[in-house]
Amino acid sequence: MSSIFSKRNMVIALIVLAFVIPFVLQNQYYLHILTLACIWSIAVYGLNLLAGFTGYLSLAHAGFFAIGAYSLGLLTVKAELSFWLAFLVAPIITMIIGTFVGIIALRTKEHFFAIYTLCVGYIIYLIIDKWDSLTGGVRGLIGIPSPANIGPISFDTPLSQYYFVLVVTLLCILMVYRIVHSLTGRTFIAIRNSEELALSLGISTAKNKLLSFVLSTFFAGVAGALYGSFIRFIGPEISYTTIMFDFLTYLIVGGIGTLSGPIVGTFLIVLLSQNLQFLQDYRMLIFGPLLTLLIIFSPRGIVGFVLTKYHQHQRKTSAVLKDARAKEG
Amino acid sequence: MLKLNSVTVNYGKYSAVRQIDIEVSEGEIVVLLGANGAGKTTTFKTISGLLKPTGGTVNFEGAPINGKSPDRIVQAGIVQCAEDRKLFPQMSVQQNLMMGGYIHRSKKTQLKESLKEVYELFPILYDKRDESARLLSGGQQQMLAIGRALMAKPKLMLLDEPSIGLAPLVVEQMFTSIQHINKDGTTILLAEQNANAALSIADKGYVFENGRIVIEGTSEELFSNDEIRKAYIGA
Amino acid sequence: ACSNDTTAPTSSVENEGKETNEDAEIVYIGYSGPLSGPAAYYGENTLSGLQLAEEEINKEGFEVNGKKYNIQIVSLDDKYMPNEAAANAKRLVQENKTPIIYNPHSGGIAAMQVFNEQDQFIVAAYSSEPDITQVGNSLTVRIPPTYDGYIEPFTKYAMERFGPKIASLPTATQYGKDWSEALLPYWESKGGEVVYNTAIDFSKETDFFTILTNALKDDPDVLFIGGASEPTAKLAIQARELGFEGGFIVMDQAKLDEMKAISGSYETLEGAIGTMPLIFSDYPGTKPFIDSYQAKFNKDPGSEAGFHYLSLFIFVEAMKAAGSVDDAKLIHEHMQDGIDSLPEDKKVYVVEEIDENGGFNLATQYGVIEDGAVAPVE
Amino acid sequence: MILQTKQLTKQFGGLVAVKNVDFNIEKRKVNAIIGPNGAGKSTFFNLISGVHRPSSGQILYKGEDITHLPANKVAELGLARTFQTTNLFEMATVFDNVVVGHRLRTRSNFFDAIFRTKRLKEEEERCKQKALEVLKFTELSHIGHQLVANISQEEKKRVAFALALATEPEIVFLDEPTAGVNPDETESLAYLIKKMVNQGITVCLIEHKMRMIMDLADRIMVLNYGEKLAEGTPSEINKNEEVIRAYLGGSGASA
Amino acid sequence: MELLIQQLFNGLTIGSVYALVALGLTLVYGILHIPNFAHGALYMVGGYVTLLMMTNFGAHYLLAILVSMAVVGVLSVLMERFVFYPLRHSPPIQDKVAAIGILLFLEALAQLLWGADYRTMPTPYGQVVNLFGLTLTMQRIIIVITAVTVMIALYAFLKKTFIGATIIAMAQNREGANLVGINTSKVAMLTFFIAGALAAIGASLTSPINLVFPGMGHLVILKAFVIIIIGGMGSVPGAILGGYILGFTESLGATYLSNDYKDIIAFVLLVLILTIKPNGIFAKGGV
Ligand SMILES: Nc1ncnc2c1ncn2[C@@H]1O[C@H](COP(=O)(O)OP(=O)(O)OP(=O)(O)O)[C@@H](O)[C@H]1O
Ligand SMILES: Nc1ncnc2c1ncn2[C@@H]1O[C@H](COP(=O)(O)OP(=O)(O)OP(=O)(O)O)[C@@H](O)[C@H]1O
Ligand SMILES: CC(C)C[C@H](N)C(=O)O
Ligand SMILES: [Mg+2]
Ligand SMILES: [Mg+2]
Repeated sequence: MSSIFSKRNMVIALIVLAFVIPFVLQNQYYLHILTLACIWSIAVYGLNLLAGFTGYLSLAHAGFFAIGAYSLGLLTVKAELSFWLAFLVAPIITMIIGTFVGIIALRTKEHFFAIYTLCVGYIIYLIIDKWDSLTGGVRGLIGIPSPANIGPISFDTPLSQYYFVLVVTLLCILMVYRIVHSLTGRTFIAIRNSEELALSLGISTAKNKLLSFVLSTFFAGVAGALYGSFIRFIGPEISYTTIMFDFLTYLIVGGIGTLSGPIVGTFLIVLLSQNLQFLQDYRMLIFGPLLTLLIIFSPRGIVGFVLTKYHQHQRKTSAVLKDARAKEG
Repeated sequence: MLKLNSVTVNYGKYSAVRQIDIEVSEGEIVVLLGANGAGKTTTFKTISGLLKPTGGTVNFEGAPINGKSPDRIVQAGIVQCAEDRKLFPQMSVQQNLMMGGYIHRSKKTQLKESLKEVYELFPILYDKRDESARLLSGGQQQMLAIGRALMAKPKLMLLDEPSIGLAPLVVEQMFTSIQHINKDGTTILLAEQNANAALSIADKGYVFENGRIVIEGTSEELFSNDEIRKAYIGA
Repeated sequence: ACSNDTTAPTSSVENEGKETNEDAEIVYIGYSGPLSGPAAYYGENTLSGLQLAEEEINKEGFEVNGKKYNIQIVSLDDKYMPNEAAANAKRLVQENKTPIIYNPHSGGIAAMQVFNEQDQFIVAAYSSEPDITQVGNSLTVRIPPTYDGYIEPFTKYAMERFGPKIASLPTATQYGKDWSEALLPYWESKGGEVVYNTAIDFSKETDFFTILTNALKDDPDVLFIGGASEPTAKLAIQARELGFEGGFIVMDQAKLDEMKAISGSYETLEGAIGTMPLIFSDYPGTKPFIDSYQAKFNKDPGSEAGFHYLSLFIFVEAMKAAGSVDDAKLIHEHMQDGIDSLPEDKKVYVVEEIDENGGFNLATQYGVIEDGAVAPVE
Repeated sequence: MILQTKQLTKQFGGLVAVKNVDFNIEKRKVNAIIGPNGAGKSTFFNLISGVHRPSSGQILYKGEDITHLPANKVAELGLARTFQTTNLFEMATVFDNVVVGHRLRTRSNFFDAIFRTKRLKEEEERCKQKALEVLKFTELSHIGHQLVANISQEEKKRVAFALALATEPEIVFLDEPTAGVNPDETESLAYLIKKMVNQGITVCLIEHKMRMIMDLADRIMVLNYGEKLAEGTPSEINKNEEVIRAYLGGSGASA
Repeated sequence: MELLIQQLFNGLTIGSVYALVALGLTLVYGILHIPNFAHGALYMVGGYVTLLMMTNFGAHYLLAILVSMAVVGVLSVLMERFVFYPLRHSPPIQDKVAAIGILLFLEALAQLLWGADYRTMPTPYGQVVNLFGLTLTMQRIIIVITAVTVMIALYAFLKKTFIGATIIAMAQNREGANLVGINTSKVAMLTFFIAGALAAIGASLTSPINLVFPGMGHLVILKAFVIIIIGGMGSVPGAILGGYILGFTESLGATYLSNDYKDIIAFVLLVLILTIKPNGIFAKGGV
């Protein structure tokens, strides 16, 4: 009983905190960072759905993130579509491209899948970089509008943007939560566990893997579209491997295959690396080893570590309870 | 020669082997009997250093060897021929055998000599010397595993279910070979399900059940033990 | 450190121990640029000019409205990434109230321009990207000149001395592409011929032989090259190895003196035309700048350092004229005054005026390599 | 007779792992397959359950040709299986492991998941009910909440049974269900298998434990080098000279 | 025709560099299953050590390379001991992120110690050689010859010597190797040492034709990773073949298709190879 109480209320408390924090901080810069972290975390949730729950590590996600961002950018800047329509279409375009990539890429497994998608990500980067006439090439795409007003609500202050991104992030987390906790999610987990077993249980692994892949590109696309509308300037580097490694780092540090891992990892690393800025040249000298140590001492990520402790604790308490009961009896 | 003193081995919380005592004297053939999962392989892995005992000591020639790394134990003279053979699948038969002589790698002539001996013992291996290990049949792989162990010129050889999955005829040959090896001066500790054959060549035996030793004695004693006849020999 | 948010990030130039101006107030000037990663050297060069200027300014301090001020540069690393630059700018404004933020790459500048008017800071843009000043941002100052000025004299010189065939191998940045888009049509309009045209990505190319072999297959008379000095020099060297005997048009990011440091001698670069290296320039303030730069950093300054140095003095003068150290708008309005009242000995370059879009207009000099030495072009 | 193989053959490169095997599985009986290691037993299972495509031959289920169906379709028809090496999700609870077993009998997709539709809720409930039911049947109800990583070997085997049963199968194929399990526990697993047959399920199993097989099986097929060596009742097999020589050994070996 | 031959040679040069870097990576990946993303940083350190030996200590180029091989080899071993050994039971993704941490650290360290600026490495073999209308430089010829020699030597070492065979044995069956008396920890260290030394050779040979700077590892590492997967992880011939395939695709693609799109051509080719052969050209375990 107490555990339900605490878990539920923790989540509510965190959400409330997320809503009031701008008033506590009163700091535009932190607001900016928090908004960015929310955006990254959506992409990491996408990655987690595929890598963490379905067991396929895609290294093309920075590419899909960029496709989302560029779709929004091109639709608003070049096609002059209304923002909200573009915001809707961008993830759909990402998913369509994701479907094609997924169909072929999912022929491979394990390392080969990882490298295959790494190549795909790199190809996406090269296309964005080289296809000047469409994407603006290295110059990037400038002048992406922020979200258009909805009636009286406008999104041109950092605060309103933060709330917009926060709401989308929460919706995405809710979506992931529901997927993971539904029969679909159980199916993904079964595939990660053992494709052979899943198949023998009558699960169409091909269909479900593709579904998972496409869904994960959807989240990458949403994150990309948000990013475009928030930074309002995008360049090819957002599809580069650096961003991909960032995603991967957020995911692994937070805890792959856990529900809160992406958000924990993203916020931790983003805030950490921002707070190490004062170290100047020494920043990476500290951050690099810190990252490595974190992995060595907690290979399952922060959330994995906490969960293990939690389970140990539970086991102990239940053992104690059992003992107590045995004594009574 | 080898002495296990109240050895316990855990996998996580689960005790696969509990406080067993085993003694092997020089020149003997000693057999471990027991059902699947009784703890024989675990015991072997512990002796050869692949597992660390949770409790107790393993002494070899008077010195403790528990906690030493597997390669040190091989150097001390104990070589294991594992249940799942652990061959190098893409290497040829001859390469596998040469790797078996790894600890004597500086003595080229001795290696050649040993190689010849192994080929004499198992002529089939000579015919297949350039074949990849993974293409051998189960029986041949088992011979190769034993041959590889012999290349190290061990003082004590651990054989974990050498007859597993082999045709009866091959099993017979196998046991004859084991006797040969033993006569040439190698002490042997053997785990077997095929109690009948094993006891017929062994000096003494231990019977495992659920990780404990429940019966020990000379081959004759075990052979005449009714329970054992019923459980393992099926007479 | 995380909880201690009120302490400003310290600049990499230590301010402690300088006994002057203890009662002076501090004006924070922001800098965001690549201080790690492949572009770190570029970032460090730009920052070094600011640091030198900071040091010199703080010897005396400066007075605005009767109050004494010191400068403090707050530098943050953005790894050449637009979003990091934007985050840094937010941070600088929020924590240090910086009225001016420097950024040396077009992506970061564009990202800052999204909100700099709202957040009221001047983007001190070190980029020759034309868009930077054409978007109509009212708080942008573009420091380096646009390259248009080079097109004509470079073409004239190279075509006359070597011939009409040019192979174009600019760096694969927007700046490089724009440069060649401006140069090549002009080259053709003067009767020249473009025999090869591709961009080289210095951050991805291990060896230039492949590209050069193709570029040289139609025997060009002139190679158009440019980008960071050092890889550009490598490109020139390898062109010579492959038997190229013509001249080079070197775009302004690369500096002839820095290229020579790689090639070992000017002979290899014979016939190259490019901007006059700062060390050979003879504006009123160039010499003192070079001396103090060499004293501090133990190497020759490049133009990045020179421009950053110069611009900071102009900003200080503009602040004085505006009578404000924190009103970005006011400072921006008084940039022309700042330019006008710049002391002679700080004129590393001569900035004539600031145009209505915020771009510095300045006279530039070119140099050519003739007979193994740098010579100015008339 | 519920399932029938005709001249079933599987080749891996040069190796013929299963060779022209004709086998009939009798409804509501325990059909056992024995044979030396590498004889092709697991491969035979893999062929029937659609994991491998046969090189030639036919598989008929209730008269219908299922030779080329993929594994998931085979499972939907009511053929369930367990694996030789237990294959479970170690970091999830027993209950969560078993719930997914009923997935193939549900239709809800990810839209249902996101909008938590009535169908999803109903089906989830059904899966959970099914899980509870099979856990009860396999006598695992008391450990439903434990992580699979923390349960014993024998319990894992039972979870594998439960998982197979959750698919509502007509036949279950059990690949060495008692490997690595001690004699006592082997007996209780054997009892469970009997219980399954009593429920009307057809069982086909691979085992090396002769005493258990002789006790449990209605019919036995012996494979050797991929070929059917013999087929018959336990007592027939026990007496078959060829089988004794190739597999059972015993008196032959010690003589 | 002349153009084709010249470009083939250019492809050979660049392919040699790729192959050298990929070799070290494939050893570590194939045998210990560690995707060592910090390999690019080792490459970079290799370039600096050789350079500093030459400029600061006046060492001859060849001596400098030997020192560099030793230093980077040891650095690589330290990495194994302090990072990958403790992580030996974790899945490879964890190794990957840990390696990224090391990469960030080493790059920052190099920048701190040696500055962010581009440096040139002098070479005693700068001569230009014209052969049959081809333009070669001594350095390039040396790159190709050394690469081929090192590859043959490595192959012979693995196949013909006992120590080399232990590496293969460990790749094929780790416990089996343990059981014949091989100290697997030592073999792991040896493997890392060789990988480090190979990175140092690659960097020392390439630097005279490019530049030495903290970010130089990025130039080759991504491609090297792709190469070892295409070639089949752990396969020495695969890494070599993959390196040359990429080298030739780049040089010929740049010549006959488009320089701007040559990277796309190369990567699309790699994707195609994986689409057709999902397990790489040389399937697993070859060495
Ligand atoms: N790695 C492991 N983790 C957990 N439990 C294990 C592990 N290896 C073996 N066990 C368990 O330890 C017990 C003893 O196993 P062991 O392999 O020693 O038996 P054995 O007597 O050799 O059996 P067999 O005749 O089947 O070879 C078994 O219950 C087995 O399930
Ligand atoms: N996917 C595969 N590729 C190649 N050969 C295979 C494959 N699967 C099995 N084999 C080979 O087919 C033969 C039969 O294997 P199978 O697993 O069916 O044996 P089994 O009778 O189940 O043995 P055990 O009692 O040891 O489980 C063996 O020689 C095995 O090596
Ligand atoms: C030469 C520089 C002024 C160009 C700068 N690197 C840019 O990104 O625009
Ligand atoms: Mg065993
Ligand atoms: Mg089997």
